[in-house]
Amino acid sequence: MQQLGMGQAVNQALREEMTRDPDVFVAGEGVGVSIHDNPMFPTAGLLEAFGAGRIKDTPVSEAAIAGLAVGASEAGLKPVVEIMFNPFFTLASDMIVNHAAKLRYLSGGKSSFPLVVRMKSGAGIGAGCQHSHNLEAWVAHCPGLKVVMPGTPADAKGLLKSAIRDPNPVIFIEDMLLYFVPGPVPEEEYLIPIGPADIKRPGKDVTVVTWSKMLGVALKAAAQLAQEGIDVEIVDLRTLVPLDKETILNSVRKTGRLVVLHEATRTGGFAGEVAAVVMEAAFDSLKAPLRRVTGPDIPVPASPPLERFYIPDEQQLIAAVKEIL
Amino acid sequence: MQQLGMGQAVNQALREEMTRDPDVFVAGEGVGVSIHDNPMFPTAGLLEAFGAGRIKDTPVSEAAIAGLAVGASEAGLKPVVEIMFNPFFTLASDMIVNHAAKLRYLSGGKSSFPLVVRMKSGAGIGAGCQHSHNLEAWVAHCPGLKVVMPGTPADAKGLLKSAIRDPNPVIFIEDMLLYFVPGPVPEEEYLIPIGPADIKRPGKDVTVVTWSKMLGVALKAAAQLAQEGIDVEIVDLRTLVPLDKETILNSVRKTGRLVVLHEATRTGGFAGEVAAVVMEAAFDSLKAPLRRVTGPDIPVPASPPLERFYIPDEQQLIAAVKEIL
Amino acid sequence: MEIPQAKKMEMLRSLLLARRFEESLTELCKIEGKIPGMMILCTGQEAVGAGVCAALQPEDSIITNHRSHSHLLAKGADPRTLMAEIFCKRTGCNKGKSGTLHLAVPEVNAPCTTTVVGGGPPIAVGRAFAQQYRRERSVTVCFVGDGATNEGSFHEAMNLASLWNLPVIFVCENNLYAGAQRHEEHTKVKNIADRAAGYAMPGVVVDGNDALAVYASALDARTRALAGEGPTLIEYKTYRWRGHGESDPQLYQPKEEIAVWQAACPIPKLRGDMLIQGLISADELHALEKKIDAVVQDAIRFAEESPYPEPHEALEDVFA
Amino acid sequence: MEIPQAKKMEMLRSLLLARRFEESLTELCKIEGKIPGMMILCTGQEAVGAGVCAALQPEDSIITNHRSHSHLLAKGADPRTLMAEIFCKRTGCNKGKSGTLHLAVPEVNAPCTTTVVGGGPPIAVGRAFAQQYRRERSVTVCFVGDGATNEGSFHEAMNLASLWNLPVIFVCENNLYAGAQRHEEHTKVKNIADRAAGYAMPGVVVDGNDALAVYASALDARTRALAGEGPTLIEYKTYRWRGHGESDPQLYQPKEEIAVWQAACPIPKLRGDMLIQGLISADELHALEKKIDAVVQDAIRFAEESPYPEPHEALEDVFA
Ligand SMILES: Cc1ncc(C[n+]2csc(CCOP(=O)(O)OP(=O)(O)O)c2C)c(N)n1
Ligand SMILES: Cc1ncc(C[n+]2csc(CCOP(=O)(O)OP(=O)(O)O)c2C)c(N)n1
Ligand SMILES: [Mg+2]
Ligand SMILES: [Mg+2]
Repeated sequence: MQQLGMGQAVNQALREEMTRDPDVFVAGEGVGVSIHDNPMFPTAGLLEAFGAGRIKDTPVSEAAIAGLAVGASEAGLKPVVEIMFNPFFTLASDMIVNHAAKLRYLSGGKSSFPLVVRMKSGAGIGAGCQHSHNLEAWVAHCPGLKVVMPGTPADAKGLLKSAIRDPNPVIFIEDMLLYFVPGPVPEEEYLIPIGPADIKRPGKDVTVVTWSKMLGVALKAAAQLAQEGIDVEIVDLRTLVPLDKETILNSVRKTGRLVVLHEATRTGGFAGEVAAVVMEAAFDSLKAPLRRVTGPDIPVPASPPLERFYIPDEQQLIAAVKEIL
Repeated sequence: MQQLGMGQAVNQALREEMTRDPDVFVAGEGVGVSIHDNPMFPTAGLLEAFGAGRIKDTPVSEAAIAGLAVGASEAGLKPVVEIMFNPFFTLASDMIVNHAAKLRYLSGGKSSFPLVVRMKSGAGIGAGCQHSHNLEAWVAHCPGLKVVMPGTPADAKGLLKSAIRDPNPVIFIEDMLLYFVPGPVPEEEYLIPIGPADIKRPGKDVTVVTWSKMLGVALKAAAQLAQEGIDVEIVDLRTLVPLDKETILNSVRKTGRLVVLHEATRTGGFAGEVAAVVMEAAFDSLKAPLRRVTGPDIPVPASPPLERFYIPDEQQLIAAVKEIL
Repeated sequence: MEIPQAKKMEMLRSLLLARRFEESLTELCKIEGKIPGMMILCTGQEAVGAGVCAALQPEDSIITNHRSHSHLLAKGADPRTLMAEIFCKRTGCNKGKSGTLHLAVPEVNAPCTTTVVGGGPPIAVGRAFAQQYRRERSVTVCFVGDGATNEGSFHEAMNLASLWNLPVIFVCENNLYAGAQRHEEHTKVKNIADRAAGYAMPGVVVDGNDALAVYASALDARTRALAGEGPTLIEYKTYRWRGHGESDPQLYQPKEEIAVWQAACPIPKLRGDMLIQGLISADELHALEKKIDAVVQDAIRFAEESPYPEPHEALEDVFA
Repeated sequence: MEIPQAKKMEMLRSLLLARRFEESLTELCKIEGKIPGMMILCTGQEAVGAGVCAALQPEDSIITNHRSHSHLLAKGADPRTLMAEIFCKRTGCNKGKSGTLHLAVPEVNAPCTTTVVGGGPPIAVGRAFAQQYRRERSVTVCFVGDGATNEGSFHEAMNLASLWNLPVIFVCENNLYAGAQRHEEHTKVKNIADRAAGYAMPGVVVDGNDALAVYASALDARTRALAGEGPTLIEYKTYRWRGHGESDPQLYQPKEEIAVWQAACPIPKLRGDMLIQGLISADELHALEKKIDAVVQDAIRFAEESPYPEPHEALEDVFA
């Protein structure tokens, strides 16, 4: 099977969907002519392949980029727009939250907004908190938006293709460090439905719910724990909205123990939602307290030792798992 | 004791702090000359009292309003700016989240941003989802921001005065329906510290954690439940960040049962944070599953029966309490 | 420009319908509990919607704002379902989800209305982009107020529309107030049309109470857009007779100022011209007024007799 | 305008320091692991920071952006702690929390730097408001790029500053590119200064590679601001010699274009003038260059020898 980074997988998904459907177009800052010359990046080569009519470089205007998607999608096109870094979502947030997410409802179901907003996210790029700030919890709290946050290249490809075909606004969040982590991606065409979580490692002792880059941390920790005879089940959410409660609950009903792992800051992070869902519906199965392994409640600092301190790692996860065993 | 609505209480706090400290100023859309002629509104009469130099009507420019606060506060003034309706926070969010909240950290603690952003929030005004969208979970997820959301006029007054004196950015969220619910407010000067929750009703059977307008719903439900011999303890958070975990945990350790009640939509709402905190630190005390009583995962609809359906009410809370008894 | 008689009739009809429709609303919303929520009217400004929409074809789109009634009616929205929506009834064009503020009428290519000030322009740019992408011969009109031009989104949209030569017409309905702030209290530049130069876009100032002038200027802009020459900003000078909303006591609007502008009412202006030129007779006018009155009464009856939505219907229409 | 000799010396010093400082960074960041994160330089554009800051007094403030080094150095920031911060060391002016992108140097009234494009203008407006509120005799300069003028925040800030007559100078450093997009690919209007008219604000275009012209125009704007006449937008035409950041291979920047602009380097221009006019001798110049070299070397040594922060220090400085 081909080995691709997540950026390359995204790139393939974009190429396939653009080839399939002439109404798909891509817009954003530097999605065509770019300051990067790196084939690992998601929009590499698209301009050459599809031309300036469908690969639209925009000014530095996040509200206009998002508005472009809102207006064009309602008119029947399938925009895939990019927000360069997650913190700049703020600048697009009115268009996405008050418009893309709500206008269908406000129309009584008459108008539709089948758009995709790709956002690059994650700490570890050394650029500090105005470039790194994981805000998936924001979009997950906005009815009308679907939220996808893949952890592997294969998932990214299949989910992005589904997102582009979805009749609703989908927020698709890519961790930038994953662009450089190769993984197997099927050669033949496939879709992964938006919604179902994926058990990336079955286990019986503890459930670890996670998503995006933290999947890798979970897998490493699980491998180490396995050597000590501790059998971790890893539930990779992949999609935060709609949330696959059944998979989470079945896992916790089996293991009785829950750790939620995410890179975003702790307070108000999406781990809270997972905790609440479990505490509501699988309370009787729980054998131990919850543990959350998350970024601390600080902005992401720039200096390498500080940034490393910020990002949750295997050792923290291992410690958390052991605490509740 | 004087009986005031929350808008009047806010108004008193603003007057007292502006009188005390010449560096306090107020800015926002219609905070001076207004389309309202209603003494129950928070900024009524301020222009007449303090003049156009300190009560600054602004253009319809939320980013500029928030930026004004960021820049002026770092220079030593004490801005109290208003975002007219919570959904418009999106438009100010870059300034507040990426700047007010982070610039101090980015400066290594050298620069400070002692500002207050007042936001009017809440469903029940019949204006639909572009005016009503409770987003306290967003700001609670941003390290560097304090988040205050009072449920009574007296709390609002004391907390706003503290917020204005706080050396950090404080987001102060007022439910508009509370402007018209009078409550006792002490005549003499007082401050309420940012942080501590308040047990608005002691009880032994179930802990209800809530804030803002939902406090009233909780109190009504508790009164009804009391008649059936069910003794509810109501923890009014008042402040979401910093969160008073001790008060929540002590209450749950006593009652063993938790219901979280908020008006915001369910998925990703701040109830998740409360659930996680409890599940982490008071697991052994829990006797029953969690219940969340929240707005459903829909935008706030305009039509009265639909909007009433949206807003959580006493009956839902009573049912939830009974479910876990 | 020679304006066809049929167009003039269309405009007169639009003016009268919007006025009657909104005058009824002024009365209806005095009745406690009759109409929920806010009530924001454009009484006195109807020539902008009437003139602009008369210059459009059905395939052209409009994106409007909180002060939308006259735009939507002029674009051909059904008064009954519009009124029912304003009443928040289940038969409303948006099933009661929107109410008066975000009326969406995709049937007449008014696919969404936003009450976030400044929300319209980026969306209009998106719709115009779709028109360009598909080589459609149609344009998108975006209605904004004077206040809205101080939102950042307006600026971003103007820049992008101009850069990409999109077929948009930015219509700024300058009614002299944004909420309680007079033009000069929120914007230093005298003519908002002057902002167009910053985007290398033509900006024109037009009497917004003269339906014929409105029509002609909008038609020009449409022609430019279809010729691939890009967007135009048109500032229509007009005036908000009533408060920002019906609950606004208008303390900050000088009585004399209102009187001056009421004297410049767009209706007698067009009606007078048409009578003088013999395009309509007094009898025909009377018949038209009666017909419009009947349409509005019928719409009100329809709205009043319609049921509210059932509470659980709130759960529908979030996702497709 | 007669520019004092001391000012010219100050500018020459600023130019040389910024150039030397950044040329060192170009080299240093080729060494794997030496400097973490992005590296964004203003090589070739130094006359803007040098000229503008020479026109300022210590009590004046600047708000700058991702391309800040020359602005901060010209405003008087200590090269040692600046360099240490760029190295992400604990002795850096921001304890390693910022790194190169958000350098805050409140000691020289550069209280915060934002790398959110367009983030500066609203903050500058706030700082200028404080200056006006307290009747201080000082101004705030806001440095933005050409690309930043397409952010909505720029527009909102321009409008508010003009409306309130705030003592701000909006300095647009038009280096012909925003990321990989050339001016005409992101903005249709040729001169960004033309946008000023939309706010009833003066807008001027100045050669950004001529430090003396920069100085004179900034001084004019400062005088206006202090006289209560409000803000000015100055567009300095200049050029980005290097890529957006050091990792950018500049494939989209024509080699000839770079060469043309390198020929217009601001340093020989000012240096030549001063030599010809006898304001500095060849020996003095040499001594100055040596001194600056020593300053930069010392800064690098300081940065290299400084420790990184301890991991747990990440938890500090969130709240006051
Ligand atoms: C983003 C945003 N800010 C504030 C408001 C509140 N608001 C509604 S209408 C309005 C005034 C708008 O003025 P203008 O654009 O001139 O339109 P007009 O009401 O005069 O038609 C304001 C401030 C809003 N709806 N959206
Ligand atoms: C809001 C936002 N969008 C995008 C970016 C990514 N970005 C950083 S610099 C830049 C280009 C800015 O161009 P310009 O304003 O001309 O400044 P220059 O880099 O040329 O100095 C972009 C797009 C950002 N930092 N912030
Ligand atoms: Mg107006
Ligand atoms: Mg530039």
